[in-house]
Amino acid sequence: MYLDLDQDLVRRAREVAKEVTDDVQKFIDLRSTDSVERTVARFFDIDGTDSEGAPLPNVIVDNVKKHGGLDRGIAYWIANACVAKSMTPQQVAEAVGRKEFSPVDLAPQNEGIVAQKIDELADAVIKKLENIRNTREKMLNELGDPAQPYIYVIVATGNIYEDVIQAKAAVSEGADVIAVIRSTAQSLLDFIPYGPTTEGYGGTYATQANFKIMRQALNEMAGKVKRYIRLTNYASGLCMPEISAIASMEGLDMLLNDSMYGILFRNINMMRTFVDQYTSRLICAFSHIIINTGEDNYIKTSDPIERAHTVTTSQLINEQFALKAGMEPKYMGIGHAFEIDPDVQNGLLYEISHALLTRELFPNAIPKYMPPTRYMTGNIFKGYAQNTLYNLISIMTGQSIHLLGMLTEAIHTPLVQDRYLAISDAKYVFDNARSLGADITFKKDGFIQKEARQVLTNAVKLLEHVKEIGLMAAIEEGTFADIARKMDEGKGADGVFIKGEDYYNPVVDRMETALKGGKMI
Amino acid sequence: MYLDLDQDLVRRAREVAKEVTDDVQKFIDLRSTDSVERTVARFFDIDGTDSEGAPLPNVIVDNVKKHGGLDRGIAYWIANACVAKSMTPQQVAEAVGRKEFSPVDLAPQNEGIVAQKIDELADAVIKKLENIRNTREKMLNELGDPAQPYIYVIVATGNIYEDVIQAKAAVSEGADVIAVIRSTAQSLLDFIPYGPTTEGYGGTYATQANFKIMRQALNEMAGKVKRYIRLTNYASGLCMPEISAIASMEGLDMLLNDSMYGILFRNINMMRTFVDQYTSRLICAFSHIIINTGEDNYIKTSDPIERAHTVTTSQLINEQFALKAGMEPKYMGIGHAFEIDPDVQNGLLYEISHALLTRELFPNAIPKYMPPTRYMTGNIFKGYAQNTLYNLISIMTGQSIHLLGMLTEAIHTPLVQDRYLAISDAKYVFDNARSLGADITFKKDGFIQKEARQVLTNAVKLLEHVKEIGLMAAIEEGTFADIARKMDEGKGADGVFIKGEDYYNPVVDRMETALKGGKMI
Amino acid sequence: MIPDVDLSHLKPYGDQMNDGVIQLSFTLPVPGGAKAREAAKNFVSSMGLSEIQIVLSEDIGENFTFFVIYAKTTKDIDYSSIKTLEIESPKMSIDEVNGHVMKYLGRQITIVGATIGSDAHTVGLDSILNMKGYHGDSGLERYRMFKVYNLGSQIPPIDLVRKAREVKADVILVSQIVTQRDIHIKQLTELADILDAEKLRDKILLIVGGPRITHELAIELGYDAGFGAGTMPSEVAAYVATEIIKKKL
Amino acid sequence: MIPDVDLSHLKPYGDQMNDGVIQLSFTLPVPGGAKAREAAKNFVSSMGLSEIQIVLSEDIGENFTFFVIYAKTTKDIDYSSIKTLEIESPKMSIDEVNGHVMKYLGRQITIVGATIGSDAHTVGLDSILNMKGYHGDSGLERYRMFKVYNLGSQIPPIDLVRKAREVKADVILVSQIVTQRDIHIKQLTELADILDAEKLRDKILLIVGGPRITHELAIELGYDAGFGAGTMPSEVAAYVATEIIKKKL
Ligand code: B12
Ligand code: B12
Ligand SMILES: Cc1ncc(COP(=O)(O)O)c(C=O)c1O
Ligand SMILES: Cc1ncc(COP(=O)(O)O)c(C=O)c1O
Repeated sequence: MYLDLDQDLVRRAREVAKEVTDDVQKFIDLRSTDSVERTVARFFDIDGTDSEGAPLPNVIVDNVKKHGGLDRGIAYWIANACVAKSMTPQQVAEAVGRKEFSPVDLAPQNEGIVAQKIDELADAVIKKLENIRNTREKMLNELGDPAQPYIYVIVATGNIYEDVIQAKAAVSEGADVIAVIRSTAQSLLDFIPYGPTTEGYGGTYATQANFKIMRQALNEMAGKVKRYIRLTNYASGLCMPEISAIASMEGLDMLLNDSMYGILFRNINMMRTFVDQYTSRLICAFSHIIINTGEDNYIKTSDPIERAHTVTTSQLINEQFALKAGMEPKYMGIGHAFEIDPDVQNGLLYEISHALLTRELFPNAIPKYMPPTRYMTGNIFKGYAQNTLYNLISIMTGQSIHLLGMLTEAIHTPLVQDRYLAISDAKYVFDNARSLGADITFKKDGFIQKEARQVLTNAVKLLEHVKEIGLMAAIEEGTFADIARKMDEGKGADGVFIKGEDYYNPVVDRMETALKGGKMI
Repeated sequence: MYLDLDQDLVRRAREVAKEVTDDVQKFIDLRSTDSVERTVARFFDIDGTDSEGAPLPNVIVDNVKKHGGLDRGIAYWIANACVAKSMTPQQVAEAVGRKEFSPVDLAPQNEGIVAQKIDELADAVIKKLENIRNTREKMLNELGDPAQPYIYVIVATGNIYEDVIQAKAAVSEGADVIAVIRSTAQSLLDFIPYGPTTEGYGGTYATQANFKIMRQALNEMAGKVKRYIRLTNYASGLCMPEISAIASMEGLDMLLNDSMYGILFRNINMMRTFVDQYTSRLICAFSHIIINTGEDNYIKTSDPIERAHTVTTSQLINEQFALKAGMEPKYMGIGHAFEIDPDVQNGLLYEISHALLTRELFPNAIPKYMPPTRYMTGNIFKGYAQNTLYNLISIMTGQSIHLLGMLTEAIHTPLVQDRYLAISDAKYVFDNARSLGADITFKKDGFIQKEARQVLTNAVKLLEHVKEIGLMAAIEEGTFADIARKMDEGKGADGVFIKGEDYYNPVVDRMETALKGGKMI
Repeated sequence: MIPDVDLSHLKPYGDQMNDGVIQLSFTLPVPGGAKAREAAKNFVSSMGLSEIQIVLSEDIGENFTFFVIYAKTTKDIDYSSIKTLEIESPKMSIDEVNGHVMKYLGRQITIVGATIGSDAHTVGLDSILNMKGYHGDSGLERYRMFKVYNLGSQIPPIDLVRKAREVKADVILVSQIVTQRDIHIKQLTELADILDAEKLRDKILLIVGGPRITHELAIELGYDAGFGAGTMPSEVAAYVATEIIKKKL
Repeated sequence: MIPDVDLSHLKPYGDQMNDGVIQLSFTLPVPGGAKAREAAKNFVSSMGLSEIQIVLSEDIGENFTFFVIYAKTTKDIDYSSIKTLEIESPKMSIDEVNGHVMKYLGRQITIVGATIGSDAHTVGLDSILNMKGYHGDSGLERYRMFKVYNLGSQIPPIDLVRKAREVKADVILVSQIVTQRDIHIKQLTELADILDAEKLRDKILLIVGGPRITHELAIELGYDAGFGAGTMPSEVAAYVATEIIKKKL
């Protein structure tokens, strides 16, 4: 490889990261959350809202919680109600929405029959998800997987129908991946909005209906352009597992999914996010949804050179949590970004070094490279030049998922023409420098190699420290992104609970078995 | 170095190029031209125009020619007239302009006195040129030489005063070199226009007054920005040596000066250009004016990859002619250009290879790198990206003189804002990738190394062929730029003559002695 | 000024004085071709531009056509008579500001800052408030005579006002970065209305900032001042000090 | 067309239908600052644009300020009623052209081409005339029924006309690449005038081409047709064949 990293150090980095996450995993395994339970409800095809517009998955889970039954897991209550009332889960939820009864008040039905009901419902989910996954992969094989780096663009009009128009244009211009950015801070909503939406700020609400609309539009385009087109949305947040659930049911290909983003950048309670991300990633692992981790966020506010090792540290932690969810490396879209101040002398050498470090540290992953944003300005021409160098470094260092920079990054969410210019530039640069990476090498112990080693060394130091005190304590102490979050503070803390000994989550259970033959790893 | 070229092949290339030019030099040494003689007149301070506006240097040379005395060289006739009429050369020329007499009709004066007059006039020139050269170099040392690659921009409004405004803005933005582009096809005028001019097409007329005006403006700016600013104009053409003369007297730093440009691209007679370029380059060598050769022109019309070796061939020939004029390599601005179609896959690797070849073939020269032009389009954003990659290759491959590309190359001569955007981009890229070249190497026998060897090999083949048949025959055959020019055709043929045995050019003579202790080399 | 510039008939400068050249780019929601070019041309001339050169007309798919155009304006404007409404506040050092406030007010100035509504951007506000400041220019927390409460981002206007009342704030500093669909207008108006409703408006110096904010916009929205892209903390400090002192005298 | 586009009130599309967003850039010959920004704003609103966002206002030295601006148009145009004057000539293969000319004219068409005046650019004209052609589309010399004289560049109009008379040209193809200071207008007008003076104008099909040439401009200058950037030789061939046949019938 280019950096010739000290392989013992690399091994050490992984070991420590594993130990750091092992403890947290023990903590996770004892707990569930409202969102995890709503995920089960959604998998049991509970959808729609009550008369006040509250989503039925929230309605039924909140009801069971209010009546003190949630520690057993929602699956049992739904199944018991289905048997008792000989209703479908949807009918049960609607009835609860109409305040006709609480599942908890219903008489417990014959154990065997209820258990059978649970299995029946859960097996159906698994079958369904497998079918969706297989259809996607069949389509991918038929149409063919575009060459890497994938050209990844964002649509963010706030209106799903407008998004579709722009997404189609982007695909016909050469986009391989379309991400529909979520409306500002949807991650802070403790429910998933319902139905198609046309009003959002800075983005479009993530709803199952919106997923379906965009997926269909992209499939049409894929047929036209004879190229498989991937669809991306955002999971991290208070509904992390639920978003994964609807994504898996609507055939999405990627999800922004970070084990710590919600905690650090959205002040979501850490217990909540840790527990949620596990189920969320199980679903992604099972449905072969590529996760995109959010390391770019670290260097959006702190210095991209001095703090480069925090990116590496987070990448290693994300990798371990993904492994614990039984995810194969090829679905790990390990994040990093081109955020160095363009006024830094030799900034480009730092970028090359950092980009290669990610690439070589995760040879089997599918790294996601993010464009310059914080140092973009109103000078759209300079911005275009910054993006051109970013594109060059991406092809040169062999990145896999390439989120395009927009020349108007500092101004507004992309105009159609901004996206066109970004796509045509990426195509130009990728093609013009296609084999550059294969033809160059770097001076032994030169600037680029030294910098990469330095970053890795600092990352290991940081990990050692985190291991010392434990990940959660480290977060409380403000180790990451200079942001301190307390154990019991933050949004959604009240949505975490300890599983009762009769707790059962049939979907998670089946996924764990399928992915790793049982929970413990 | 990066390419590890076969040094025997490099030596061979130079040998053949030398042999090719040796024959031509013999041809040159026997001849002079109207322009060469006008050069002497100008050095003797003959300036201004007659009542019809014809420049006095043309007036007196044409007169002597008409009266059949030119084969003796203009110097003698001027000196003889000065003595006879006890006039200054200027007074003589004015008198001739008023048709009062022809120098040829005046009685020959005492040989010794005339000889003395000639020496006096010629020594004065040499003194003067040395002073101007020293002042320039003093200023350069005091203000400091900017880092390479020099940021070189063009002004081309057609109006010298407008040019000054824009040149000043460019300097304050960071330009190191200002080139005033000549009015369209001035190279085809057999005289140099007189005085300050405000009307030109595609550029501004090269006149001594215009040189003076711009030089003064740039010196002011140089003081302000505490950076020596170089001034460039264009020599190649029918007045090649004269332009060098006025440039040397006005303290210019660089001249576009190619041994074959006029022949191939302006259909100027080949004998005329070969003879002219010799005197022109003697003057540049003596006044330490950096020449810029025009190899970019070859690939403006023919394929930059297939015909890359014609660039190399021309570079080697230009080098030899420059050496014959006693020029030190550090004044040889060997030209090449970034002209590959952006749609060519791996085009950037070809560009790197070609750029390095020039750099490594002429390690002691001061290569001039030219930007993308022919594949620039109305898409100014894409153009900006092409220029960004061009800037990157330039800093990465260690070029010396860097002519900035304009995002509007396909549209109009640069607007102030186009130039600003070009300069700020070059500064950004140069600084951001400052040490990139020092940190990378290329795979042994990889794409880039192979391509460079191929080009050099083809160049040597071509040179061998040229040597076979002789350079002039080769040009007649259309060997260069697919353009065939006949020996006796083309503009300005009638301005070439064989020196009489009493021919004497005191200025050329002194320069040859100063530069190489006599003519033969 | 450039010698021959005519300030009372100012025009853009392309490559010579008064040529009036400008560059435009935009997209029309129609397929590429002669008709689209004609449409673009009509549109540009409807803006009073002439000598229109369509240098790029690119069908970018799905019935969109992207244009790059150069044209010359027929209009000119009177520069000499332009009056700008600008925030005028003297350049002052930290000590000067502190001294000033001490001398004329004799107490600390209380400042509450927040990014309101759904806007989660804090870097801008922090670079004005935090010690660290912006590009080497220290933030307001560094000023002895300022008492700063930085509430962070995503603060509902109502909470911001509550806090302001609670600490008897003299100044409210609001940051708004997200402007898409004019959400900042909505949120800033909401804040101003609450302050009016609670009869706090005239007791408080109300300031907004953000990259898309102009002083003009701020005034329109009933704010005292607006600070835009590249604002330095010291500018804000000097303005706050002088204004509060004016207010209290 | 895009579903909800209103063709009789067409506006630029930024990130939603009819938002009318456009991008501009230009330079004002005044030093940077608030007054320059205000001037830029006034200038842009004088073009009937609103919601003006000055996203870059950069003093580029020597009393020049460069602006990048986004704004929204208030104007819309009627696309549905647009008529374009376009060169209409059928798509024809080389054989079709030759066949056609043979059938209806029964002789070769004589074409003289040149870049006139001081203009030294030949690549454009050559790519129309030379065998090799342009982007794989063969040039007119490849057509059996065309007799082509390519005089090259820097040809004085008078010489071009002499040659045309000498070879009894049916068609004159002129290339003009350099347009600075409208030199092409001067040179093209001169050529047209000479042809009039020599009573040749109506005997000859007069065509001009170049990257900055439009059919409209050509008509204005009294030419029969103008071909712009990216012209393909086959378009010219088809046009020439059909027009000459029309003329001679
Ligand atoms: C960093 C960043 C983020 C970070 C924010 C981290 C954080 N803790 O702040 C993260 C990743 C979280 C983020 C998220 C989003 N962002 Co954001 N983000 C940016 C980015 C890249 C840089 C902003 C920045 O830090 N600038 C540096 C600071 C110093 O500059 P500044 O903010 O202009 O502040 C200066 C002045 O404006 C002024 N100022 C600012 N505030 C105040 C207040 C006062 C009182 C005063 C006096 C002065 C003042 O002083 C400062 C110093 O001079 C910009 C793009 C860009 N390059 O500007 C996008 C950008 C602002 N983000 C944008 C969007 C849309 C979002 C999202 C909504 C996208 C989405 N749908 O997910 C999300 C959600 C956030 C939310 N809920 O609001 C858009 C806004 C578009 C618009 N005009 O509406 C931008 C422009 C990117 C884009 N083109 O789409 N973002
Ligand atoms: C190559 C080139 C040169 C070469 C020309 C070599 C040659 N033998 O042609 C050289 C180096 C000699 C040159 C010199 C100059 N050039 Co020059 N040159 C260019 C360049 C880079 C490419 C032109 C080209 O070959 N295009 C490729 C051809 C295929 O495209 P095209 O010409 O548009 O032709 C197509 C269509 O227009 C059409 N077409 C063209 N002609 C005709 C004719 C007919 C009858 C028809 C039907 C169609 C048709 O069909 C063609 C195929 O589609 C352009 C910049 C650019 N990227 O466009 C500058 C450019 C044209 N040059 C320019 C200038 C100013 C000059 C100089 C005057 C500069 C100077 N002061 O020295 C000199 C002098 C030349 C002179 N006396 O005229 C300017 C013109 C600016 C303007 N609009 O006025 C340009 C735009 C560069 C710039 N931005 O400054 N140039
Ligand atoms: C990992 C990850 N998840 C989610 C998001 C965005 O979600 P939201 O804006 O709703 O918090 C981001 C945005 O940067 C992200 O990086
Ligand atoms: C070496 C050289 N001399 C001179 C010129 C231009 O001079 P002119 O346009 O007057 O022929 C050029 C332009 O490309 C050149 O390369």
